[in-house]
Amino acid sequence: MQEVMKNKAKELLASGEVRAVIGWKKGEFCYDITPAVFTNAEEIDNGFIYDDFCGANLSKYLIKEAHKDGKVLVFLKPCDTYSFNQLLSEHRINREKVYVVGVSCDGKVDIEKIKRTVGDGIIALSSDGDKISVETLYDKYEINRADALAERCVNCKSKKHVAYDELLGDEGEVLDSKRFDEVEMIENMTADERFEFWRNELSRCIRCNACRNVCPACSCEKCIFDNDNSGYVNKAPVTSFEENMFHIIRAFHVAGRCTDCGECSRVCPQGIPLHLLNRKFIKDINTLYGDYQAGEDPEARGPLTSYTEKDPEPSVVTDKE
Amino acid sequence: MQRIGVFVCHCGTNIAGTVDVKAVAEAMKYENGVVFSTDYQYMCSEAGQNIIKDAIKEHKLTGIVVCSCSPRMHEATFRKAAQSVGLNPYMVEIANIREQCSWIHKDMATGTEKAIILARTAVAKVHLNAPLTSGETPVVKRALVIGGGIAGIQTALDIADAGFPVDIVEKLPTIGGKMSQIDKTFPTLDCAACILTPKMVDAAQNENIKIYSYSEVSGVKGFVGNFEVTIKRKARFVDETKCTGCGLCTEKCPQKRVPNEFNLGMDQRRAIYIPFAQAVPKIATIDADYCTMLKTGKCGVCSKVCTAGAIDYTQKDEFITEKYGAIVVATGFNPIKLDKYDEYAYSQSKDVITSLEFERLTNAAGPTAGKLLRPSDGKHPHKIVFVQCVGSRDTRECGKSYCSKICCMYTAKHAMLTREKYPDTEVYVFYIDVRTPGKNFDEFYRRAVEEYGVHYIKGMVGKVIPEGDKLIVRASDLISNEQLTIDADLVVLAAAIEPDKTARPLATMLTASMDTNDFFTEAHPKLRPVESPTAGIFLSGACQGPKDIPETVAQASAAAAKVIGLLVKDKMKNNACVAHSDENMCNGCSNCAKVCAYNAISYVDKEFRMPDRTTRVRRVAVVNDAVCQGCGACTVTCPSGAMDLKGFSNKQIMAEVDAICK
Amino acid sequence: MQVNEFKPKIVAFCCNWCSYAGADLAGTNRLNYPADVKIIRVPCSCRVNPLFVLRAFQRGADGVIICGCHPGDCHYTTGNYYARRRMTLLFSMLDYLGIEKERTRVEWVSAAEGAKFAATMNDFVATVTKLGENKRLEDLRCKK
Amino acid sequence: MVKISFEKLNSLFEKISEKYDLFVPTKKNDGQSYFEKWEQGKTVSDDLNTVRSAKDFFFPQHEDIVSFKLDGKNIEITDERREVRPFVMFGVRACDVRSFSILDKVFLSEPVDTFYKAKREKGIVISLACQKPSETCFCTTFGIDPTEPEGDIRAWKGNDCYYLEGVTEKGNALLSELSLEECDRTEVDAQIENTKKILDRLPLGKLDTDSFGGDKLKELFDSEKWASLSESCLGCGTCTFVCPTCQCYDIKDFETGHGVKRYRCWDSCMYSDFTKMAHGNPRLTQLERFRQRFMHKLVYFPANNSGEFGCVGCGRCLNKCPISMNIVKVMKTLKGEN
Repeated sequence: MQEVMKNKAKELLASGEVRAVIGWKKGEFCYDITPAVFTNAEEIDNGFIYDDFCGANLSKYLIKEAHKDGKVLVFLKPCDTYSFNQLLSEHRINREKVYVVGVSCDGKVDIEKIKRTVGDGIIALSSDGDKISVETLYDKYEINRADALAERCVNCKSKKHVAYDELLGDEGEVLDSKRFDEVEMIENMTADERFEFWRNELSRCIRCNACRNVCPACSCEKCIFDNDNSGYVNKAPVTSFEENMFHIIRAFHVAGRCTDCGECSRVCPQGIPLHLLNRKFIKDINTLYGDYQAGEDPEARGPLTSYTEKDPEPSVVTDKE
Repeated sequence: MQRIGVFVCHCGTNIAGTVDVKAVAEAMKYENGVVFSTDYQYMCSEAGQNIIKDAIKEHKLTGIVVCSCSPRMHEATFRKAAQSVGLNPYMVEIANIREQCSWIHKDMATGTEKAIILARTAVAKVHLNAPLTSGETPVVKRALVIGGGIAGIQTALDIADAGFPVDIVEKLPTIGGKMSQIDKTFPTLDCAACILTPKMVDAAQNENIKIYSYSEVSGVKGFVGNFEVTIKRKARFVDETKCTGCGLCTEKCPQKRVPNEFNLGMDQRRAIYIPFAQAVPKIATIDADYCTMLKTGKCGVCSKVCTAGAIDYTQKDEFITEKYGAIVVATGFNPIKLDKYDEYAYSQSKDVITSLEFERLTNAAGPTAGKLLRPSDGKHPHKIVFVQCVGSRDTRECGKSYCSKICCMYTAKHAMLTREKYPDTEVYVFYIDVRTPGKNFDEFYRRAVEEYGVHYIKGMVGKVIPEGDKLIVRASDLISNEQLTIDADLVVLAAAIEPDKTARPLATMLTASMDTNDFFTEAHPKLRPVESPTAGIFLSGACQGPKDIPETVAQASAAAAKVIGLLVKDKMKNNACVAHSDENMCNGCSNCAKVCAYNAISYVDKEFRMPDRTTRVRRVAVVNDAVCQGCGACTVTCPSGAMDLKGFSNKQIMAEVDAICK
Repeated sequence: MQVNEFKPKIVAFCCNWCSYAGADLAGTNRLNYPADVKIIRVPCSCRVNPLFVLRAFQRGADGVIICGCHPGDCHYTTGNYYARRRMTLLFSMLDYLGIEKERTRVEWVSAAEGAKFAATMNDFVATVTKLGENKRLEDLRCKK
Repeated sequence: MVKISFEKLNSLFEKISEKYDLFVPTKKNDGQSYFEKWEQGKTVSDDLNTVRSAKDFFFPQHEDIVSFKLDGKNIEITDERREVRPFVMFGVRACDVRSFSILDKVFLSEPVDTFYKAKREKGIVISLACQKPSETCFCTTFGIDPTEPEGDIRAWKGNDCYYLEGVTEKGNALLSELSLEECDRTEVDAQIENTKKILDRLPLGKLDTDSFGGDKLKELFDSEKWASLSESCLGCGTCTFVCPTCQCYDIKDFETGHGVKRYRCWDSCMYSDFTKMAHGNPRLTQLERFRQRFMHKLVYFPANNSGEFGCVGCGRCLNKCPISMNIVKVMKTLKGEN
């Protein structure tokens, strides 16, 4: 796959069809992959990679790149294409400036999960079908690939690309995922338990803004949390409440627009399951206003910019037992 | 930093009875920014207003808070007072310490404590107030009426009478609409043509009215007071300026087998035609689908017989653009298609007809010259069954869930007229209910039953089966609870009415909202029934909902009154508390436009200087002050906070929240 | 009689056309409801940003109620439909985070429903009083 | 050298807690370790390091400085400085211990940061030698010996006991209070030798720092490579917030509704409002802000501190950067290795 992608990238660069290629670049180790913009064949030969650790969603980089002259090639995994469509629907990307190459994905691996099993000191890693062999400074391990998959990939919602100019690899299907199970579990707790659960999670927040900055839906020209005039600017986690405020507002701002790409939880240095906030909104929207998947159709009208006269009243929440 | 004055009103004892007004005025002296605070018996009185005016001048106040009755009562009064001494009226805030404080609390301590909080909340807000000015836009003093039925004609006549030029765009070759096809009108039974055609002539002769017949609206730009409309004048292959309407061509045209839509296809006309004798404008039109000359280039009879030389086979569609201050939609209705109603055998038997077809059969200018004859064999029917609610109040997919409103009455009319003209004919009417809410309506219906012996049967017809030259009608009588079978000669279906098919694309062009049935929505169902939520768009007639003629005419005149009210203004004063988008923060995501009920938001591509000194073109929202009504829906949908509402800004509301929770 | 009876802080957002007028009517008819309720006038319920609700709780409000025209009667035709969706989702999220859902409410009050306005406020204040102080969403820095 | 058996560790901690607040690295339910106040039942995590660095003890992310209150037309000003109870941090790794001396150079040189100083004086650091360094460790690049860490007291974890050795006066004083069993260094020496072998195998253990330092300002600042290095930077603050040596802060006012609380909080050079002043922001692009972070650690800091780099090689940024961009990649790229 990686070779096919490299050839495609080089071919389009050589023909002048695209000016640059947004892809993934290999790092110091076997897992620390960085999104990168490649502009020539040499860069691609030396650094381009597509493997188990290319989890980063590249769609958001298009906001910046598609403003430059010329066309840019971007490789998008199925879930990334939803973000891409959502950005299109919000006019954040100029479609004509982008050449989307869809690449198939069989789930990405979470290095944290591997480290939790094998400990520190990973120096080599290879994936072979269902197994991953890991060599550390101290020992050798073999683990099931399934056990190392990122949470969002375990609960993958779709292996189908909803946007592309060209597809490499096989097209998949929209999956029947169990992504709302955990939300339901929290819903079934008592209010006190829920409060405790979230306080425990959110109090770890260090307000690094990684969740916001990686989020394709959080693409505001000026975020209200950075805007001294907004009344909501706050630079540090001050009291635990301030944090709740940040995360509730952020979740609300992306409600109906979040495609559930899971980047927020992936990048959180403190391991806060932020996707559970977004998924709550998605679940509620599906239940109250009918199934809606952001990014599925760039022409669709989002659930918070539409209504029906027969929408349920807020009392479905406030008066429920 | 604002210099704020606070004025606490006693309102006699209305406020002072349960609020210690002196204590409120004293407490306000210590609020940040307050440089003057006082109380007075009646702030709204001339003396009270003078206290305010003097204080503004003396203390150079930049904002004032009046603690008094509801702003719904005297906000305007105090704004005017402030303005008279040069303070922007939007620098005035009211703390409602009467309706929302003194009148609901009995205890002085409670009332005073709350009044202080309400006052400081208003002070907190006024700190963030900014002077606002209402923008003004000039109004183009010309109106457009889309649709030339009775609604459009009436609206146009009323507007023209007030002295404003008005254009009517009618998609058919003549104005007149549905009413021109109707024989008599209920409940007075006067002849429709006798009351409609003079109005058509009036419209044609009125120097303020210009009729674009055989034309359609193809594009709308602009906003209230300043619409720019493109009108497509379809080629009729006859020079309107030359044709005298003599009708010779329509007699000589060799193509005789064209279904006559005016008579609902029950007879034929020529390829060149004038829809009916009283058509306005009385100008011939060539039907390009049937004209041999246009299709094959061989014929040219009409051109030869036309002494005026009006025939022009080379005519092309023409587009003209005109500016208007207001647009009235009067696109009317149509009966629904009945091809999905197999149970009534409409498609199988020629003798199952719609009520509108029945109108033509009884009209002297109709295909039977007014004699009621069966379409199949031209025989006189002796047993007629009328079926009500065909497609109306029908929640199935092929039907309409609403009541079409007019069918009960016209069916009563048909039944009555039939019995009067042909007393030997038995008439049955099947109904769910008979709805007669209108002046003299119920009396009319009762006459049909009592004086004319029409058989009204509560119940629905289950099936109509053509058998020989009879139509076997199977129905149930819900009152006697028995099954009926009637061997009718003619079955008349009261088909539901629906908005004209052109309404939906037109609504899109006008950005006027519609309901799920494609009826135009009014700005307020009770209080603004003839206006669309989109400013400058008005609704006339059945395009807004099913209506009979008197109602249509009433609404048409009401719409005209609204249009006149708009056109008499040289300039329109816009709402000052409008939304405003900060282009530096705007993402151009379009969410604000999606929730705007008034289509006040558009987008422009604008070049911005980026931090790295390059430039970038970004799409940003622009609010049209003339159209924005200031509801604030957009401000909440905007994630970046770029969209804010003047007079009710995010910061102002937050300051109020903070002051209350302090 | 208890000396330090808990007095909740209640913020009520009322739309200018229906609910604010309804509140005025309650006043005109001298219908009593607790002074704990303070009204903020907004043009339409759709002007109420969920952020304002959070702001109120941050600053120590114990309950927040949003009042608007009845669905279908919005002065701006569709505003309250959007407000309804926004607030439903916000309240559901607060509930999910373990915040007492009884502290939030949306109520449709027309200009003619002075009695309903007063009754609603009486009921809401009683509910919030029973819950006691809002501790889960307040910002300690804002405490006096 | 003294030792304390694992069984007796609890009672030792109890004893320390009588006079001091004791902080130990503890595993939380997210599977990561954090310094937490010790209380009965809390155990010392075996993780190599905590997610957040130990700088939090002296330089917390958020700290109230002063508050203003309006009373009528008067303003009341209150110093919000809190009395600090003496505290002990157990299990600080060599890298983090070194970070304290780097922070000292910033906060204890004139003008002295009294908030920092108060805490620094009250804190006793018990460091813990590393035995199983990670592939992301490169402290040895900066001359740090993780087998024999600095600190007031240094500790090694043996098979059945901790070995402790006083380093500073403060440390020796505490040790003498605790009256622990004397012992020899046999196990410790063996452990050090073993760990050193592992250190030799670390992939990043010997990064070349010759191309960096105060004298390399011009060529590094103007390097064309910053553009591609910073290209995918998200501009979040993760690297700076997990970094033990990042010391930039911002001073902010919070309006409480009835007054103002002035506090300081960590800032990040990655943020668009970093060092924003009345005229605007001197570093307008992410490239400039990104460059600032690495120039600071590799050029400006050594320029002002006799060649000492502003990085201790703890590897936190390598683990936590959302896009896996980090100081190692920057150093290698600037040198032309990547």
